[in-house]
Amino acid sequence: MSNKLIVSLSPHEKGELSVEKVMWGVVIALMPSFAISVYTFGFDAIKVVLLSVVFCVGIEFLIQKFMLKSETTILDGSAAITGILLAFNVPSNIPWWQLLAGSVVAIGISKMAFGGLGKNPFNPALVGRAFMLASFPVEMTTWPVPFSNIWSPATDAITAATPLGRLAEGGVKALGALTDPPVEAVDYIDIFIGKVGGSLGEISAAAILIGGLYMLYKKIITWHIPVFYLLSLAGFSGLLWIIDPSKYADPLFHLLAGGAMLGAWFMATDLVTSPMSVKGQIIFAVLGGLLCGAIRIYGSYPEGCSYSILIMNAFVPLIDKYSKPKRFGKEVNYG
Amino acid sequence: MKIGKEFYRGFIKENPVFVLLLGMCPTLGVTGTAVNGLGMGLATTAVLIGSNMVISLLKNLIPEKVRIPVFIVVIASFVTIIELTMAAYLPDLNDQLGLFIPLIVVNCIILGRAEAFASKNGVGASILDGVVMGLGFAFALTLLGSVREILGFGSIFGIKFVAEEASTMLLFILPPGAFISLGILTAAINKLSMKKG
Amino acid sequence: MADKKKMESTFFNMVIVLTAIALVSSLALGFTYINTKDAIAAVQLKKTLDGIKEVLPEFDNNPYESKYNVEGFEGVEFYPAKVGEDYIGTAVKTFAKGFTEDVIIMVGFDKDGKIVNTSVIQHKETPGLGSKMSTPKFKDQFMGKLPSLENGIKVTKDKGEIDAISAATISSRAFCEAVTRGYKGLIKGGKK
Amino acid sequence: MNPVILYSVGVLALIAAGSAIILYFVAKKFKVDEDPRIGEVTEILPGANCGGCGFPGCSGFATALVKGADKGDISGLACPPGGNETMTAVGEFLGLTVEESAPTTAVVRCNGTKAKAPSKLTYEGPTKCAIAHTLFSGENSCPHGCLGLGDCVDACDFEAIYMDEETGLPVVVPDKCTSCGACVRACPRDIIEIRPRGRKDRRVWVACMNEEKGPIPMKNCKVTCIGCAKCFDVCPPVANAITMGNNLAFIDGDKCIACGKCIVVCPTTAILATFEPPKPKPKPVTEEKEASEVKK
Amino acid sequence: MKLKTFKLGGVHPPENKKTADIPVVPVDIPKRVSVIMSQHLGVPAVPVVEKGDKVKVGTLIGEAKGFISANIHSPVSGTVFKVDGVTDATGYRKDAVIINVEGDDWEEKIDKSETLLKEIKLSPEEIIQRIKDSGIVGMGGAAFPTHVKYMFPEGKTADTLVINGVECEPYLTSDHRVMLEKPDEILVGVSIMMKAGKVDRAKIGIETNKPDAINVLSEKAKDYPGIEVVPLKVQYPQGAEKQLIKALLNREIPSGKLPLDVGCIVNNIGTAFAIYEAVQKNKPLIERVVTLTGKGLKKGGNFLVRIGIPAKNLLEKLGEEIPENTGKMISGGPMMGKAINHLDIPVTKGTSGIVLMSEEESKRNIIQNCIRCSKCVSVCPMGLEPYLLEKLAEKDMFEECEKEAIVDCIECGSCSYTCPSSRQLLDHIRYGKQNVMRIMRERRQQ
Amino acid sequence: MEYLIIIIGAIFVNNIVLVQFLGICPFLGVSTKISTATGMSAAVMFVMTLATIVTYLAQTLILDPLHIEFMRTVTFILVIAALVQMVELIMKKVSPPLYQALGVFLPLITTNCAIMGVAILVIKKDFGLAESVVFAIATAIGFAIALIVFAGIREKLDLLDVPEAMKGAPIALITAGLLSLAFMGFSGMV
Ligand SMILES: Cc1cc2nc3c(=O)[nH]c(=O)nc-3n(C[C@H](O)[C@H](O)[C@H](O)COP(=O)(O)O)c2cc1C
Ligand SMILES: Cc1cc2nc3c(=O)[nH]c(=O)nc-3n(C[C@H](O)[C@H](O)[C@H](O)COP(=O)(O)O)c2cc1C
Ligand SMILES: Cc1cc2nc3c(=O)[nH]c(=O)nc-3n(C[C@H](O)[C@H](O)[C@H](O)COP(=O)(O)O)c2cc1C
Ligand SMILES: Cc1cc2nc3c(=O)[nH]c(=O)nc-3n(C[C@H](O)[C@H](O)[C@H](O)CO)c2cc1C
Ligand code: SF4
Ligand code: SF4
Ligand code: SF4
Ligand code: SF4
Ligand code: FES
Repeated sequence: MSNKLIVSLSPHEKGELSVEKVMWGVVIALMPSFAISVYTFGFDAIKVVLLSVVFCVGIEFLIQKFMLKSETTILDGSAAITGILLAFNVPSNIPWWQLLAGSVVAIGISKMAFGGLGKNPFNPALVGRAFMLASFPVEMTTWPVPFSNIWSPATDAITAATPLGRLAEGGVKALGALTDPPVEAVDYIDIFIGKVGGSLGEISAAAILIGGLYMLYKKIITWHIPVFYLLSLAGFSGLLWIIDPSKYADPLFHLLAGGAMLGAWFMATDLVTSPMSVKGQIIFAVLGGLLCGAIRIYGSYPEGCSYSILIMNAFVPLIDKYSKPKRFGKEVNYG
Repeated sequence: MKIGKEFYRGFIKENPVFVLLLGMCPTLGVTGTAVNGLGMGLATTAVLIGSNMVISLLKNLIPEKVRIPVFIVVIASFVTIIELTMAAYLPDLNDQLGLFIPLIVVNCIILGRAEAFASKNGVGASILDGVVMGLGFAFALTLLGSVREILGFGSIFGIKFVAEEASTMLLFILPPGAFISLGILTAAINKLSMKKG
Repeated sequence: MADKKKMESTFFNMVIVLTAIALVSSLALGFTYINTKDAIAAVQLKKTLDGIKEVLPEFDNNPYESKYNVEGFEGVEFYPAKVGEDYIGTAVKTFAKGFTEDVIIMVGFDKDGKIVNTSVIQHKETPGLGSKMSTPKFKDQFMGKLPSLENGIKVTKDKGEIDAISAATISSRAFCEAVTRGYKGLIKGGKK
Repeated sequence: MNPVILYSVGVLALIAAGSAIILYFVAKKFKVDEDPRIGEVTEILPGANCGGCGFPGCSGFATALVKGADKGDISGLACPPGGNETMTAVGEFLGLTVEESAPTTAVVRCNGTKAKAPSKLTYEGPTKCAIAHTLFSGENSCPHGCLGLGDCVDACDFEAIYMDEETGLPVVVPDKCTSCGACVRACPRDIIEIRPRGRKDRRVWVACMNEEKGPIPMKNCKVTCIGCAKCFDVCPPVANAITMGNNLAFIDGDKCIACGKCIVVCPTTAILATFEPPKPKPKPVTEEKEASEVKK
Repeated sequence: MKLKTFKLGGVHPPENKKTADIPVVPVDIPKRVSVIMSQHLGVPAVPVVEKGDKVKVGTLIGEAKGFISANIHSPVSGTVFKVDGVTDATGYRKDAVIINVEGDDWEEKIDKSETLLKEIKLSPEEIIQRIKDSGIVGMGGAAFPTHVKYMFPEGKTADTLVINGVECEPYLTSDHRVMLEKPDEILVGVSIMMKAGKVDRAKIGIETNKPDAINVLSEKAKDYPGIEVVPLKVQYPQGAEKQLIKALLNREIPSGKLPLDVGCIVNNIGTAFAIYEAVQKNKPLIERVVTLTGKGLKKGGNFLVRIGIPAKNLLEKLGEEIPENTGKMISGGPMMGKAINHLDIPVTKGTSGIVLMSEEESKRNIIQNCIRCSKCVSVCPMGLEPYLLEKLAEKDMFEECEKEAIVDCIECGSCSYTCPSSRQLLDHIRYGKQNVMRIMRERRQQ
Repeated sequence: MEYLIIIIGAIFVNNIVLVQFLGICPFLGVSTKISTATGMSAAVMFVMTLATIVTYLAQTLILDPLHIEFMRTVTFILVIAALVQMVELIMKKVSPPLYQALGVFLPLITTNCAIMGVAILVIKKDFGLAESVVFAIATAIGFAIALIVFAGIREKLDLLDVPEAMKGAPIALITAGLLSLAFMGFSGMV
C-alpha cells in the first residue's frame, strides 16, 4: 500500500449517473428531429445547427476562461443542448450573425451571468429565441418552403406559412378547405411527420416523440411534465373547440402544430428550470399548457409555447417553495 | 481640482443610477434613445439644482416634522415649472418623455439629495451637489440611451450608421432590453470599481 | 446634528411654514402657467393642424373647429377643410386594432373621396416592423386611391391592392382597415 | 388678480395647511419613545455588526450601552473592532469614563505545518473544519491540531486572517485583527486565542493544544508540546506566567513579560514568539519560517 | 405477488455480496486486546478493573453509566495491562481497557455448549435484566443499548416485534451468515424478545437477494408461533427502521417519534442471536460476526471475532495482504460505514464489516453545479429535499434547515450516492443537522 | 367584459413594473425576500387603491372645475403624502398587527412612482371612478405578482453564488429583464 488512505464521510459508494451522461443523452434524443430537419431543409439545417452549437459552446468557453476565470465545463454537453435547441427554434435561413447574437444572449446573459449550469432561472435556449424573435421579427417569421433548394445554400427567403401562422392570421378557416377560395387543407399526417414549414426542430411531432420516449427510457426525464403540459393544452383548446368549432382549432391540431411538442418534451423538461417535486412539476406543466393555449388563441404571437415556458420558469422558485415533496411520517398511517 | 473630484463622485463613485440605484423608473423608461436620456437627465438636473438651492436656503426655517411635505411641495413646484416650460417650448421631447416628467417629483434622487445633502449644507455646496449629481444622472441616462439606441436602432443621437433596411436588435428598445442593458452596465461598473479597490 | 437654529416643530410653526411654502410655490406655478398657457395652446393647435395639413391640400379654414362625428363610427373624427367657401376634402382621424393596440391614423380624402395622404398619429406596433407604416414606401401606395364602398381597401394577401410591409401583414391590414373605416364613415355622414 | 392664480394658491394652501394639521397630530399623539441617544451611539459604533461585543449587532450594543449609562456604568462592555478609541468616544458622549483595556489580538495555537506534521491521510469532503472535525482527527492525525480548512478565515469579517499555502496553517495579521473573536468561535478545535498584544508587540505563546502524553503526539507532529515543564521551570518568578495541565503548558498573556527564556529551552520548539528570542546556546534549528511567524 | 417494500425513495447500489457463501470462521486471539469503553450509543461505560487485575472471558470490565449505556465484558482471559486511551477508528482517543491475553479461561456461569435450548425460563423482567447485564447492544450498526428498547415508558405498549434481517448495505454478509448458520438460535432469540416485549407476533424482514436465508428461516419458523418471515424487494435503505416498519406493516413513524410510537420494537438479526446466547447460555456480548471484504481481496470472508481484536488480525486469518491500490478502509458498509485510518483499530460491538476499496472506487468525483435534476429528492426515503438542505446548511441557515425538517434525515446517503453532479449533499446535511439539533437542545434547556 | 380587459391588461399585458417601468425602486429594493415582498405588495395595494380614489376626486372635484389642471402634480403628491401618513396613523391605532406587517413599508411608498403613476394614468385614460378603482387594484396585483415572483428568484439566487461581479444590482436587473422578456408573451392578449 503506497498511497495515502482517503478519509471521508459516508456514503463511500458512488452512483452511475453523471451530468455528462444526462446531457449527452438529451443530445442523442434530439437527433431524430435533426435528421428530419435535414431531410426537410437540407444543407441549411446542418449549417444552422452546427453554427449554433459552435457559437454556444464557444461563448461558454470564452466566458469561463476569460471572464469567470473558472474551469471550463463545455464538455458537459449542456451548452451543446442549448445550441441545438436554439437552432431548432429558428427558421433554417436565419442569418448567421443573428444566430450569434441569439447565442450570446442565451449563453452569456441567461446562463453564464448567473454562474453557469444549474443556476439560471430561465431556459437559455428559450431566452435566446425570445430575444431573437423580438429583435429580428422579420427573419424569425420568414420560413423557407420545405423541400425547396435543399442542397443549395440560402437563396432568397421564400415564406411558407406555418400552420399556426395561418391560424393566427386567418382564424380556423385558414386551416382547411373552408376558405374561399379554398387553400390546401392542413394535413395532420404532414404535421405529424414534418412535411410543413416552421422552425427547424419543431416540424415533426413524430421525431420529437421518439426522442422523448428515449429520454423517458433512459430516465433522463419523468413523464409528468410533457404529459401534463400537452394534456392541459389539449384540454384548454378542446374546450373552446367544443364551444365553437368554427372559430377555434381542434385540440389535435394544437398538439401537433408548432412548438408544443418540442417545448413539452425538451424545453419544459429542462431540469434546471423546472420544479423539483412531482407535485410542483404537475402544477408547472398544467399552468404552462394553459398559458400556451391562451397565448396562441388570444395573444398576438402565433406561437405561445416558448413564452408559456418562460413565464412558468419565473414561477419555479415559488412553486418549489410551496409544493414540497411528500414527506415520510407526515400523513401518518397506523395501518 | 476639488471640482474634478466632485464630478468623479457624481459620475462614477456615487453615481445615482449605477451605484445608488435611485430613480430607476425614468432611467429605464425613457432611455430608448440617447436624446431622450439626455433630455430627461437635464430636466431632472434642473429640478435637482432648483430644489437643492431652495431647500438649503430654507433649511433653518423648516420644522423637523413637516420636513418631507415641504420638500415635496418645493420639488413638485419645480417639476411643474419644468413640465409647463417643456410643453410650451419643447413639445416633441415632452411627448416622448410623457408620464415620466411629472414623475420626476417622486424620483428618489431628488428627495434623497434634499434629505441627505441640501438640508444640511450651504447654498453653494448644495447647488454644486445638485449639478454634480444631476449631471451624473444625466450621464448615466445618456450612456444607457446610447447603448440601447446603438444596439436597438443602429443609430446614435438619431444618426443612423447602418443601412435603413438592416435588421437591428430591436429588443434593446423594448422593456427587457432596458433592464438587461442597465444590468450589464452596472456589472461593468462593479467590475471596474472592484479592480480599483 | 443638534442644530440650534432649526425651527421647532410646534403646531403653529408647522402649519405656517407649510402653508407659506404652498403659497409661494403656487404663486410661482400660477405665474408660470399664465406665461406658458398661450404657448402651450398654440403648440397643441399647431400639432393638430399640422396633422391635417399633412394629409390634405392647402386649406384656409380651421377644420379643427368644424370637427364632427358620425353615428356608428365612435372614435372616428372628421375635420372638413375648405378654401374660402369651397369644400376641398376631409381629414379623418380613424383607428383599427393592430398587432398590439389600436393604430390611430389620419387620412385625408379629397372631395371625390380619393385618398390624398395618410399619416400615423399613434401606434404601439413593434419598432422597426409595424412601425414601418409611416415610411413613404408603404404610405405612398394609398395616394390617389379610391376605396371601394363595399370592400374598402385591402392588402394583396386579402386580394387587395396594397403591398403589405414585409412580415407585418397585421399592421398593414390594420392600417387598411382604419382607412376603410374612415372612408365608410365619411360616406355615411355625407361628405361636407 | 387672475382667478387661476387665486384658485391655485387657495387650493394648495388649503391642502398644505390641512396636511400640516394632520401631521401635527400624528407627531403629537403617536410620539415614539425611543431614546434618541441609542441612534446616536449606533452612529459612533463602527457598524460592522460583527457581534464581537456579545450583542446582536451594533444597535443592540448601543441599547445596552445606553442602558448601562443610565445605571452609571458601562465597564465590561467593549467593542472589539472599534477598540479603545470608539469606547472613549461613546463614553464621552454618554458622559462616562471608560477604562482602557490592553490591546489584544488573535493568535493561532498550532504550529503543525505541512512539514512538521506531515499528512498521512487524504481528506475528501467539504472544506469546513467543523465537518472534518466530526469525521476524524485530521490529515496529520493530531486530534487537537489545526485541520487547515479555514473556518476561521471564513469567519473573519476583517480579512485579518489568511491561510498560508505553504504551511497549511492560518496566519493572523495583528494590525487588521480587531479581536472580535469570530474566529475563536468558528474553530472547532479552540486553537485560536485572543491574547494581549504585549508591550512593543512582543508576544510569546505555546503553539500547541495537544493534551496527549508526550510520545503519542510526537508520532504525528515534531513541534508538539510534550508537557515536559522545562519552560515552567525557567519562567522568571516575577512573571510566573506558565501553568501546566493536561500535558500542556499554557502561558498567561497578562503575566508574561516576554523575556523569551522559555522559547530557548523548549525541546520541541513548541513555543512561538513575535521576536527573536535571546541568543540560545547553539542548537539545531529546523526551518526558520515558523519561528519567526507573524513578523510582517 | 408484489413484494413488499417501502414506497418513498430508495436506491439500489450494486450488491457485491461476494462473501455470502463463505462460512463464518473464528479468528485466533492475539496476545493483547484493547476493549474500548464507548462501543455503544450513549454514555461510555466506566472501567471497573485496574492495572494488574486478572480477568476471565465474560468478566465485567466496564459498567454502564446512566440510562442509555451498556456494560462491557472482557472478551479474553488474562491480566489487565493498563486502562488508557487508544485511538479509535476516527483517530480520536477513547478510554479502553487493554488486556494481556493468557489462555482462554471462561467465567463458570457461561454455558459454552452448542446445544439448542428452546425453553424460555425467565420472566420478561428477568429477560430484560439479563439483556442489560450482558451488555447487549444493537448489532445493526447504531449499537443502541438493547434493554432500553424494552423498557417502555409509562402508557406505551408494543404489538409487533420487527426483526431486521435486511442487510441492505452492499458487500456486508454477516447477518446473512448468522441467519444461515444459526436459524434456530435466532428464532428462540426472537421468541425471547417477544416475551420480553409482551407482543405476540414478530415479523422478520429479509430481502429477496438472500433466498437461502428466507427458505431456512421460514421453514423453521413454522415451529415458532407468531413468527413470520417476510421477503422484501431489494432496495436500499430498507434496513432503516422507519422504512422497514413501513415495508412490513405499512405504518409510518411520525417525524421525531420512535418505533414504539407505532407499536413496534425493531431489532437486528444479530441482536436476536446475542439475546439468545445471553438469556439461554448466560453469555455476555463478547464476540460478533464481522465481514471482511472488498473488490481487491481475493476471497474475503466472515469471521467470528472477539471484541477488541485488531481488525488487521482478520486479514491475517484470511491469509491476505492489504491490496496494493487500497484507497479507503471502511468500518461498516460503504453506504453508512465510517472510513478508518488504519487496521490496528479494535473490533467493537458495532463493527459489522470491514470493506477495503480501491483508490478509484474511493475517490470522489469532481463536484459540479447542482443541475436541479431532482434525483436526490426522488430517492430520499424521508421525502426531504437534499439539494436545498445542502445549500441551506452550507450557508449556515440553520433556522431554514429546521423548517425543512433536516433532523428527519436518517443519513442513509442515497442522495449523495445518486447525485449526477457528485455533490457532497450528506456531508453538509450532517453539519446542518448537528447544528440544528444543538440549537433545539439549547432551546429546550431554556 | 370591459373590466376583465382592464384587469388582464393591467396585471399582465401592461404590467406596471415590467412593461410600464413604474415602481422600479421598490421592485429592486424590497425583493430580496418573499416575505417582505408580500408585505410590500399588500401595502402598495392598499395605498394605491386609496390614493387613486382620493386623487381622482381631487382632480374631478377641485382641479377640473377650477381649470387648474396644471396643479395636478403638486396636489397629487401632497395628497398622497398626507394620505400615507394618515393611513400609518390610523393603522397604528386600529390594528397594531396590521401595522406591524405593513407599516414598515408605508414610508417607502410615498416616493414610489407606481402610486403617483397610476393616479395620473387613470386621469389620462379618462376612466370613471369605478374603472379607476378596478384599474388601481389590478395594477397593484400586477405589481404584487412581479414583485413576489422576482423575490422568489432572488431568494433562490442567494443560495447559488452568482459570479462576484454580477452580485447585487446587476443580476437583479438582468433577472428583471428576462422576466420582462417572458412577460412579452402576454402582449396582445387584450
Ligand atoms: C416580436 C414580434 C413582433 C411583431 N410585430 C409585428 C407588428 O408590429 N406588426 C405586424 O404586422 N406583425 C408583427 N409581427 C409578426 C406577426 O406575428 C405575423 O407573423 C406577421 O404579421 C405575419 O405577416 P406576414 O405574412 O407578413 O409575415 C411580429 C412578430 C413578432 C414575433
Ligand atoms: C436518545 C434516544 C432514545 C431512544 N429511546 C428509545 C426507546 O425508548 N425505545 C426504543 O425502542 N428505541 C429507542 N431509541 C432507539 C432508536 O429508535 C433506534 O433504534 C436507535 O437509535 C438505532 O437506530 P438506527 O440503527 O436506525 O440508527 C432511542 C434512541 C435514542 C438516540
Ligand atoms: C440507512 C440505514 C440503513 C440501515 N440498514 C440496516 C440493515 O441493513 N440491517 C440492520 O440490521 N439494521 C440496519 N439499520 C439500523 C436500523 O435502523 C435499526 O437501528 C436496527 O435494525 C435496530 O436494531 P438493533 O438495535 O438490534 O441494531 C439501518 C439504519 C439506517 C439509518
Ligand atoms: C431534459 C433536458 C432538457 C433540456 N432542455 C434545455 C432547453 O430547453 N434549453 C436549454 O438551453 N438547455 C436545455 N437543457 C440543457 C441544460 O439543462 C440547460 O442548458 C441549463 O438550463 C443550463 O444551465 C436541457 C437538459 C436536459 C437534461
Ligand atoms: S482574526 Fe479572529 S479575532 Fe481577529 S478580527 Fe479576524 S475573526 Fe476577529
Ligand atoms: S485554526 Fe481551527 S478553524 Fe482555523 S483552520 Fe485550523 S482548525 Fe480550522
Ligand atoms: S441522507 Fe438524508 S437527505 Fe439524503 S437521502 Fe438519506 S434521508 Fe434523504
Ligand atoms: S441529485 Fe444532485 S444535481 Fe440532482 S438535484 Fe440533487 S443535488 Fe442537484
Ligand atoms: S424612480 Fe420609480 S420608484 Fe424610484
